[in-house]
Amino acid sequence: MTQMYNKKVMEHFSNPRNVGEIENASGTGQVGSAACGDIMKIDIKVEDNIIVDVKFKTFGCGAAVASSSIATEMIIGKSVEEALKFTNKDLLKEIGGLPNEKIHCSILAEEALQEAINNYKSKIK
Amino acid sequence: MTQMYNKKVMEHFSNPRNVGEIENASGTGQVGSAACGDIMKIDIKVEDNIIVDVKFKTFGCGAAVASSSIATEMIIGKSVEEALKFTNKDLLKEIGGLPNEKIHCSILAEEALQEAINNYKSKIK
Amino acid sequence: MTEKHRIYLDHAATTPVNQEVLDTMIPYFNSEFGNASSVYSYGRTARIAIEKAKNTIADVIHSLDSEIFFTSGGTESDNWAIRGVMQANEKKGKHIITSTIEHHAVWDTCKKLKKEGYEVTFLPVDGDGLININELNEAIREDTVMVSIMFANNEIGTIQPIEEIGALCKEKNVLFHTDAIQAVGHLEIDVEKMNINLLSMSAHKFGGPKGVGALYVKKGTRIGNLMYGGGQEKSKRPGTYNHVGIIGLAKALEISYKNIKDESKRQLELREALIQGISDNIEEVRLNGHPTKRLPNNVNMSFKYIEGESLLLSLDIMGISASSGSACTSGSLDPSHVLLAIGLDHATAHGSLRLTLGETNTRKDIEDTIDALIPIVKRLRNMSPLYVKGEQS
Amino acid sequence: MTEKHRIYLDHAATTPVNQEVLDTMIPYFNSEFGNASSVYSYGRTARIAIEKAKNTIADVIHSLDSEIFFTSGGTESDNWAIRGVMQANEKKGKHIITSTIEHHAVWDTCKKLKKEGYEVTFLPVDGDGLININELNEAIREDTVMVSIMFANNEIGTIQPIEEIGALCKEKNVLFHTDAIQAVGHLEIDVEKMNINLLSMSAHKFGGPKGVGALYVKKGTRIGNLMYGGGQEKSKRPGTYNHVGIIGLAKALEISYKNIKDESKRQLELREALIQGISDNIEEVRLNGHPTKRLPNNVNMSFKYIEGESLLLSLDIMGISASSGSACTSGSLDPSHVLLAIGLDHATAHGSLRLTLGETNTRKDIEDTIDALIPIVKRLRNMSPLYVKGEQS
Ligand SMILES: Cc1ncc(COP(=O)(O)O)c(C=O)c1O
Ligand SMILES: Cc1ncc(COP(=O)(O)O)c(C=O)c1O
Repeated sequence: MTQMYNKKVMEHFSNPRNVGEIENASGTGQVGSAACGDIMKIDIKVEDNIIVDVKFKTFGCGAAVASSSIATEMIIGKSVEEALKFTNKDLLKEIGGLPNEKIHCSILAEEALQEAINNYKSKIK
Repeated sequence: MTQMYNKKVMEHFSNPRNVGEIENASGTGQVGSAACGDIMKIDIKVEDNIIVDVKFKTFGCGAAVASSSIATEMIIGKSVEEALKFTNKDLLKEIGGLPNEKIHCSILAEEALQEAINNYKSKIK
Repeated sequence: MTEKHRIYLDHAATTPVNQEVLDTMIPYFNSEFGNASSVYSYGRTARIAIEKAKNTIADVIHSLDSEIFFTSGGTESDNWAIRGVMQANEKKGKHIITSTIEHHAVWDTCKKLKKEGYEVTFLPVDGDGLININELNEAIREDTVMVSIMFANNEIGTIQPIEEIGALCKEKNVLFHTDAIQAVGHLEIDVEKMNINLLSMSAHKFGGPKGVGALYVKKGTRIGNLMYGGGQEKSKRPGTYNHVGIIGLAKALEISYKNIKDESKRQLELREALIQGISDNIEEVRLNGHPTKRLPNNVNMSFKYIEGESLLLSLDIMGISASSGSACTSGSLDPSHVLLAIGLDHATAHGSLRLTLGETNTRKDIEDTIDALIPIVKRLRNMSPLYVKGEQS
Repeated sequence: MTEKHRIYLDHAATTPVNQEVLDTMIPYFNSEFGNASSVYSYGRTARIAIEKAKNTIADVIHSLDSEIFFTSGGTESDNWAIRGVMQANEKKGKHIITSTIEHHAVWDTCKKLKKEGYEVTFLPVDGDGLININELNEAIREDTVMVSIMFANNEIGTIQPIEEIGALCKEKNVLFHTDAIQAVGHLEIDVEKMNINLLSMSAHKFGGPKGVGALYVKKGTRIGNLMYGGGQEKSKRPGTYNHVGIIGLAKALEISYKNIKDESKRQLELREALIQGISDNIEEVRLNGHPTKRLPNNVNMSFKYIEGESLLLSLDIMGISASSGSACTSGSLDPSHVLLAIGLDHATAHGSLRLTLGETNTRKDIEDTIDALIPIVKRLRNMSPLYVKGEQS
């Protein structure tokens, strides 16, 4: 049953949550490259050490879009420390699994988020 | 359409003419070997230089049986000289063709007949 | 959109089996099922059907019946043609010329041969996907055994100058194989006039069943086996005849060529309408492949800033089946080698969409597809970090 | 005898497609026809069906789903298993052991490898067609890569001591391939218990369609490709999936194993009745193959003084389909290498008849066959120059 998406993936692909950008974002992370076929950009807004808003833009396949969408949902409301612990395993669990050759999309989401947080941290230092 | 027999071949295979042996035959010819899967034995009875009777026995495939049967029919009534001119081409024409890999059966019939005639000639010398 | 309204635009990947073809095949599954190599009656019926099938194919491509060999599909035909000829002609040399836009069945076979010590020249193509006949001429050497250039490309639809290639190969005394898997059933083919020595076809690309193909091998061509076994196909391609598949292949071919002129004209008009409709309504698109030397059923376009699979999935949700590059490579991360070979950058290559027409497609399908594409592209672009202009518009 | 009364006794050559199997296949020809490698919905349905098919096969032979690869039939499975393993394991050596009674798909592949510089040991068999496990043990060398011994013979029905061979190969650390093309669907198979590394099967031998087979490849087995191309089957066996054929194969397998114990007991009783009936009524006959270690559906007998094809044709006229030796070699002049390997002289080998049962055969079929054979043998013997005793009787 590889090479196929489950219902949840398809639902998030069709109605992705939190698409867009945050003006004056607290932090921004962008990973991937057009050459590889996937780019993910995540903006976060942090207030009192809590991630109060996340927005994403993704160029990529269905799994990339759905991973971005679910990741943003999972992160909103978390503290910066909690968010730093977020890994693609959590995402895969929440998403209900991805085809083998699409696992890297969940990793991209993890990396984009980490980069956004690091970007936020570097700014407040 | 190779590997298949026409109606005439099947008819002669099912109802072969002149099966058997001639007691005190004027000449006998046997060619082929069990190892090759085909043995043909032809007996002829010659009276006043005319082949008045021919009988055959054949161990072999459908084409071998049909070739023997048709050959005997073609030869009865012929003079010894006429019979010596008989070739597998005449047989193939009469029979309406054989699959490529069965052409050798018509050659066997020619050879068996020639051997029977030679046998007859050697006796009367 | 209900299932009834699905629009299938991926005929280059595979086609449904034509109902008339299926009806012809059915009795052979269990009434006339005999082994075609047997001497008894059941087998004879199968055998006659196979001989008739060779005759049908030979009539279409202008060959002799005895020059047609059945295979398990396009991949086997390509592998057999190339490996079989290269191995059997080592006395002449170990050099083969092919192009940079071949299907993987040819491309990967050549790459494997290279690893085994053969020499391979991969001839480049221009921006439209055409090889250059002068470059081919220069590439041919003393030790060149064969040229393998596809008839028409499966991704971008470009049709090569087959007759010129054939003439050149004849003049230079090298063998010419063409992967005609996308051409058979769609274009007129004359192996005699085109000087083709070997030609691959696959039934499921023109309304026949999957798992059966054919290789035309011109009389006198030295070719080794890909497989060894029983005496079928003069021992060149052993294995119990898949006579049901063979009957299906021949019937599908016969039907395709019955009114090929009209049908290909009809599809060509739909193709142009589709290209026009997309270009008129969506910005920053480009047509991939040659504008006119092109399969009548092929549209391949790149949509900037978006990625192909998202496009496919979105269309699929709307009931439209399409493809991004070659169906065979879906799931791989690299963009299609064909799109790169015609000079596209990676991002643009990733954003390509292939729409391939079939005989059941109507003008309404084309209109519905354009109507579906416009908002999908807009939505995906708005989601794309690469797209800035017109954002949130 | 009208067509209705035909008695088909050549199931080892090929079987009719079971009606339930055909009904399962039909919708996939043109409703669910999509390319199994595509991302869109049509393709997904085909993909799911293929995964399910792997699961069905894996359940029957006790393997993992991921160890099943689809091919175009038995010939390809055998060729791929042997060539693929030998090429991928050259570091260990170039020696392969097989038997003298293999099907041509194995036999000719090995002979070709020999020409290419590999070393092949052809293990002899005894008068019943069995290999000797001690001889096999002695034949295994340091550089032996694999042993390829068939599960059950297609001509004489003899079943090899597969579990012993598997155990020995495991102990000696050589790979074990078995051509189980006649066994699958008829005997219980456990690749785990039997220590089999590779196993070939072909759908049309057990009520499935022609042109589709499978190769079981144990996880971790080093094997190269026979063909190159797209990414299907983890790139090990490229080419658009023949999903209709695959679905047919799996369904046929499932049906065969549903009540295999009862059906095989039933066929075994018919087999014994046929052997007994012939032996009791016709003089100078011999049973070829092992009397008990034998496929439940196989009868192979030699009739002295007569030639096999005449026997077949005569039976065919009476509406009975049978075979003489292997259907694949019909039309060849040499007698079957299997019959020679078990010690028959040429004449006796030429006079062999194979009758192979299937699930639709009844006791009446057996009686009718015996009744037909008696006068046919008499007639042919009377026509035979080799037969003297009882002439014209
Ligand atoms: C140009 C071309 N060559 C080869 C193939 C391989 O054919 P098949 O999938 O029938 O093996 C295809 C289709 O997949 C093709 O379009
Ligand atoms: C034992 C055995 N091996 C291999 C084959 C070849 O299988 P296929 O004809 O399906 O290619 C057959 C049947 O013909 C067979 O009986």
